[in-house]
Amino acid sequence: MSQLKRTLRLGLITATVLAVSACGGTTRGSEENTNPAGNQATGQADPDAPLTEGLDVAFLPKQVNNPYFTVADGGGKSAVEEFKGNYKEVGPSEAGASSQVSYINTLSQQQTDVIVTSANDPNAICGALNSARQAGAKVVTFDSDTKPECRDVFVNQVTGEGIAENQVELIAEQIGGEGEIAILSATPNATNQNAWIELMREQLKKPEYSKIEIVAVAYGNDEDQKSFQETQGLLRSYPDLKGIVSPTTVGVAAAARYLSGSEYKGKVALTGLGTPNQMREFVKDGTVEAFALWNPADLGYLAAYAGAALASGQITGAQGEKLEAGKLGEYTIGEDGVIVLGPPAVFDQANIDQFDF
Amino acid sequence: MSPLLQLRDVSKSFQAVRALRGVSLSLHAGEVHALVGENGAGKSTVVRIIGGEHRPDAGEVLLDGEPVRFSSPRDARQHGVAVIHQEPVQFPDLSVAENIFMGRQPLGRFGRIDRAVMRAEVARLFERLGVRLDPDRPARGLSIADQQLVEIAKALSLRARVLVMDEPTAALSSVEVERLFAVVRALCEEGAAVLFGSHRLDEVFSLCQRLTVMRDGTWVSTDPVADLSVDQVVRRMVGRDVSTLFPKQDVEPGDVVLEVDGLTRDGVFSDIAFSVRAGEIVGLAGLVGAGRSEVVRAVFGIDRYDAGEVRVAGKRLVAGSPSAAVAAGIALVPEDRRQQGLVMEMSIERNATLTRLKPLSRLGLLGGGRERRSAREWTKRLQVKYGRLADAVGTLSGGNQQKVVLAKWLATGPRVLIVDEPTRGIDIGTKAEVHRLLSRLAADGVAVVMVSSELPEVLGMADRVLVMHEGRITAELSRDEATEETVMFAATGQKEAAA
Amino acid sequence: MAGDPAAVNVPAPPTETTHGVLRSALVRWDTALLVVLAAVVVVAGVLVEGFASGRNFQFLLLDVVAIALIALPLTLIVITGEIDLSVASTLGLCSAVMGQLWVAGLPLELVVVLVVGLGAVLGAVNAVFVTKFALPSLAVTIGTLAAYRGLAFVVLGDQAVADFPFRWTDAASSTVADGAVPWAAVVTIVLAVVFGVVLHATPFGRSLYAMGNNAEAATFAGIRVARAKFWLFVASGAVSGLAGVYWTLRFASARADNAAGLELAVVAAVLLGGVSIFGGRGTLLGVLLGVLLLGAVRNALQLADVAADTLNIVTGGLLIASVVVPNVVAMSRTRLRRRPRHPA
Amino acid sequence: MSTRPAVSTAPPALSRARSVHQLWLAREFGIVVALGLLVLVTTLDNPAFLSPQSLRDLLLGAAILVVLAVGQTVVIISRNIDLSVGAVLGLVAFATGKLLSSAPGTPTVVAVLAGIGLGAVCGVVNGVLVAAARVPALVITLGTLYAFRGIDHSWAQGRQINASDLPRSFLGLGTATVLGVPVLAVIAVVVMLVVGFYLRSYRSGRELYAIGSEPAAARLAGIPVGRRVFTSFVLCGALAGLAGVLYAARFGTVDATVGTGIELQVVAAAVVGGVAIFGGSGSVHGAALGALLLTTIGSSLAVLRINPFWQQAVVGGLILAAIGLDRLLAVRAANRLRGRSSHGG
Repeated sequence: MSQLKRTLRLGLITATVLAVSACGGTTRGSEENTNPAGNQATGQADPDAPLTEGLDVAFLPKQVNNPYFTVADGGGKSAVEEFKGNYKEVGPSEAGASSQVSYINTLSQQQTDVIVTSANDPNAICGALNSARQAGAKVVTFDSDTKPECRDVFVNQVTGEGIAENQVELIAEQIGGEGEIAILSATPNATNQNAWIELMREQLKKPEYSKIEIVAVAYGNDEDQKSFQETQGLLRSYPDLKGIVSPTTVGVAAAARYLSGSEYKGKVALTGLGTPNQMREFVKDGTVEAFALWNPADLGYLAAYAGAALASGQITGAQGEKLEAGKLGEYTIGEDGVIVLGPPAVFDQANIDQFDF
Repeated sequence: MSPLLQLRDVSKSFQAVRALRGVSLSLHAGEVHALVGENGAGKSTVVRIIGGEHRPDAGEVLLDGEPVRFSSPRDARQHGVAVIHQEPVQFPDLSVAENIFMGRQPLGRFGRIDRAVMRAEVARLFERLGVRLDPDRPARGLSIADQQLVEIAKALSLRARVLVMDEPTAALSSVEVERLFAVVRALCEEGAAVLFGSHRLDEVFSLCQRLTVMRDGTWVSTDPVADLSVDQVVRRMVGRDVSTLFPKQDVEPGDVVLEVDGLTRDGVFSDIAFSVRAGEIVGLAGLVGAGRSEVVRAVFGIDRYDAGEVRVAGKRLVAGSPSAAVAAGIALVPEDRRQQGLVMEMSIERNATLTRLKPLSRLGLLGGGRERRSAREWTKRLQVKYGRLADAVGTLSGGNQQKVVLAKWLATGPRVLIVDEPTRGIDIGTKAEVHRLLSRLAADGVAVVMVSSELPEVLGMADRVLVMHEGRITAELSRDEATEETVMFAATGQKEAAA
Repeated sequence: MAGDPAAVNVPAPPTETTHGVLRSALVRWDTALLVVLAAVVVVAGVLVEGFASGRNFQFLLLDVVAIALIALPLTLIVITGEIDLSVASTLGLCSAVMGQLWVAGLPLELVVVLVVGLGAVLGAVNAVFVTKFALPSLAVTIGTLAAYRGLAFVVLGDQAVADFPFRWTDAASSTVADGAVPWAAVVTIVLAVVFGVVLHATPFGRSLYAMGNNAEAATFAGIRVARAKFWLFVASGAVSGLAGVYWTLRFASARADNAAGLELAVVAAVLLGGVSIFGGRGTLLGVLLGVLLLGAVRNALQLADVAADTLNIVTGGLLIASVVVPNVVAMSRTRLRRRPRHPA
Repeated sequence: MSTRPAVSTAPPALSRARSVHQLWLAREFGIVVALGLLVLVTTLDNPAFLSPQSLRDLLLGAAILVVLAVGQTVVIISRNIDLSVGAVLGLVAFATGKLLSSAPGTPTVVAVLAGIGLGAVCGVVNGVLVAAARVPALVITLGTLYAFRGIDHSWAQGRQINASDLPRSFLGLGTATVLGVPVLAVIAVVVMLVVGFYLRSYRSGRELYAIGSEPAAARLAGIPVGRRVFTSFVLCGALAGLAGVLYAARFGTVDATVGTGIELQVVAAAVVGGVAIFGGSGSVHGAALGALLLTTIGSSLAVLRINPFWQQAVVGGLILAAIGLDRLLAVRAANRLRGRSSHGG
């Protein structure tokens, strides 16, 4: 059969299929896209129930071998030991949106009681989480949330407002209350990053910050080299840039490293969210005055307790319930089953050496 | 005087084929020793053993009376033995100069290559050979003749004491041949020994002192050239009278089946025109590199052509499409059996049916043993000797491999059969079978085009002989006109239109 | 002498022998894989808690479906001696476009058709470079590997489109009669049968082996090498597009970085399945077994709480072993056979 | 007949050669032009792009990729490929960090040598498998890509080494400059020159080209193919090791994911730089230019504030363009050379 005929026929078939499918097809919004099975807090909470011993608690970070999560999960480990559970950490070696799914499946296969996870993608792991919950597991998300209907509780490191306030305050005093600033973020769709950036813009509307202007938002994709290049780009594109805010540990470290080696050192202020270990050097050499971060270990710690409480029936994840979290004390569950760790800690010359994470 | 290099009843076999049986040969310093024999007589194997590419299964090689066992071509070269191959393999990306000196480039300080010296060396060599090639051009795109010259230059650069030339002049113009001979003679005066393998008896007689004839992998005779006549030599080569060897019976040619008109491929061949009638065998003679294979490749659609056209039974053939050629009833038994004729790793059955997969399938599906039956039938018709149909075709002897190639094409029932070097490297017995087969096919009304470097074969088989030289047809000779001389004349372009 | 049938049994020179041994080894390769796979399943079933359950079986299949799908056309491509490294990027680009089209409000049925079509087009681009311009497929598809993934990000940035109807996303992981066999796996098996028949029982498939072993000889036999390869690359693209649809729906999220790096897993599976990277050898069954073996091993080790790092080492090791072992065996046998022929 | 010598005159041959040379000139010249245009456009948009600081950044950015590309070139020239360079870089980077953080006293030189050594060991693994087991490099290095990365991960166990753990002297390597030129860039250039010189002027170097150009002929010429290929992999590994050390020195923060997926960029750099993917031709400075071009694209996109997502797409396009161009030049050359010979015709 000749090429032409072949192609013609092919086209014909396609055309028909298109025609058929085009009419009366499923279009956006024409159907409910949430999982009916994805249910909210169920059953009755018994605040006085003791924490069950021997719970299997599994931590599933965005990516194993990521220092931040290693610390966070470490906190979780100590918590699990406190309430005599069995801790383990599993996870993919690269942070792909879907790479967590097979691990969740595995965990529910293993009849794990509590899954504490930080979602690479708010949707990708929803299905798996729900089937895990149907199989009896309690799901706690921390650091980055999934859709609310896919987990029991979300332990938020800090409220967006908290971060925004803190970051704007820091940069404002470092640049003396006026001038152009830029933001070096992680990836353009990192849920929390975008939320924070929005809230920072809100903050800057306040009269005392009227002279400060965000001229650009750059994305370093949480990669050293990319963040490096983006920082260069910012400084070059905006000659009279006064300061950079990088609310992500990788970004702020890369930016600091670039500044400390460049002519801009000391001239351009830098703050953001970073770990003391990464930033210590730059705080000491004066590249960075002060930066902030919650304590990841505490975050993991709290998440572990939340999970245990769920599994023991102390809480169900409903708003208003109280949660006793070991050394951290008592927390109250907010709407959508969100628990907030608390305001970030600020690190500077004075206190940085007291921290090691 | 004791021979410089000596073979003592050397034997060598490759799987099914016993290439050499008890061959002895001696080269003396200062002599040019001719080694003649038909293709497949074992010349190349002798050359390869001397050159260190093969090691003999039995017998020994002596250099200066000392037994030696060359581990590799490099080893042989280090012993002062150099070989010039008929179809050299070179490094297309590297310069001519580097091709000559690869692995032994002249070194300057700190062991780094001294390009100036290297270039000068090459220039001197080319001067001596009277070649005008830019040492710095890449080898890619060199004509066979130029590649030969580069190989010769390489051999010279080795200052070899024993120089082995396998058909070195096959692609050279007579001027170049003369120049080469001058060099060879000079070398001999310097005390080198040269083994000269060639089909061109006229050259052999003008250049060599002694001549060894081989046949079917055995030694036949060695005599001073002075005591020999061409006829004697030819008779020894073929082992019987030429006339009886090639039984082409005359058939009354039918209508024209294949017409080739003004076929041109720039820089390869130009303005090729001929036609073949049903029942006719047309020989396409000429030297290696004259463009014969290129012409038939273009006719069959392997290569594109820049001008002209090909007609089968009056219908114009789509250019550059083998499948179209097959559909039109053309079959090509290619020159290089191992590379082009067969898929060595595949079974005999698969190879034999490769050209007829569609007809053998039902509802688009193969199976039901139809392939096996067809393969068995055709291998039987051609008397292919094999163990199991499932054996890799590579395990067969050259002759049987060639039969498989023929089988897969005859199975398609072609109207035009083009055979390129149909009997290269196969034993006398099979050779005769092939020739009988070809003439029977002609008798059945198939139009046959036969490209062959073996003059006796062409002269014996062909009703008409077309002779090519450097991409042009320089003569068309009827059966009676065609003789060794007339063909060679036209083939070496010594007189345009020798006919 | 040459015609003497007995002569056929004389050992062949190295090259042929190697091939011979390799082939005979490969005839057994599928069987070997089957045995190993069975062994893995049994051992894991006994030692690893939770492995031998319908649900886990379902998870396992769901995990390998995408790889299996893409491996089908890739097998044919590798058998012809070419390679397509752009498959995962094609998947990603298709997923991204699928997201955008859905957002644009097109009916999902139409979107699916368009996306698969897009995949075919992307494959055709590879095909044109490889067959028309006669460029090495390795270089070409490394190029499109980067290009397609880049375009995927251009199309969708780092956004994720996630609001696909539940009915569809659920279907992607739903099982036949709510048993252990996902529908996706059924589709894959059907396609596998189609590709298997094409490869092993049609003139087209037969010609693929020929051109893989010796393209020149295939051309001289009147086989349209370029055309065959062209359609294979198109098929590869289309199937990758289909895999993109599956991936997007299964994870309910269209993203540019979907399946990044999956090409390595697929190539690994194909080679483990006994397909020669040089072309001319391999069976579709072998490849499917290879896919399952890799999947089963990973799944079992995961259940046994083996860290992801070790999984990678195992994958790499399996891949290397799958090519080194047959070679070494072949070479040693060759040596054994040749020794007597050198009374030196 | 007597006309023949007249036909075979020097001019055609020579001019032919010249044109062939020009083709090669053109090939690398092409990259330079592209590079120039890119810089020009970017600078027009934002003059700061040519500021010393920014140039320094460019060189810094390219240095590591250049080192890797040079190593890759050596392997590709001999008709092989090494996909494991990224993993090797990661492994070595972490190892270096580990070494220096646990023994801060270690002199930088030692650290560098250790890194190169470890890289070479990885190269040996590849080399042995490819040369001895006669398995295609693509497959082997794909496997070792997984394996080395896995080893790296299971060793790092999520630990990260931070700038503060590393001795200043070592970090200095990453930022120090001589006469305003970053040391890293200097190292890269030196590596390029040395390897380039080796490939051009030493027998074993030329033999690598020979092997890639026509393996059969190489064996006939008695070249120890196996040994040469082996060496090329060791060299490539060693350079990947060096790159790993430089990475650690430049970024200070090192974890197990360092250099993931960089192999693609490296191969891209080589191919864009005119190294034929199937061996035989190409030069290290071509590859280096390719690397510089790729990095420059990266940072000028950042400066032009073009959606950075375009970068990868552009790189892919470049690869296709490059191999397409090479093909075109080759065909042209072939047509020009076809059939012509020293004796006319």
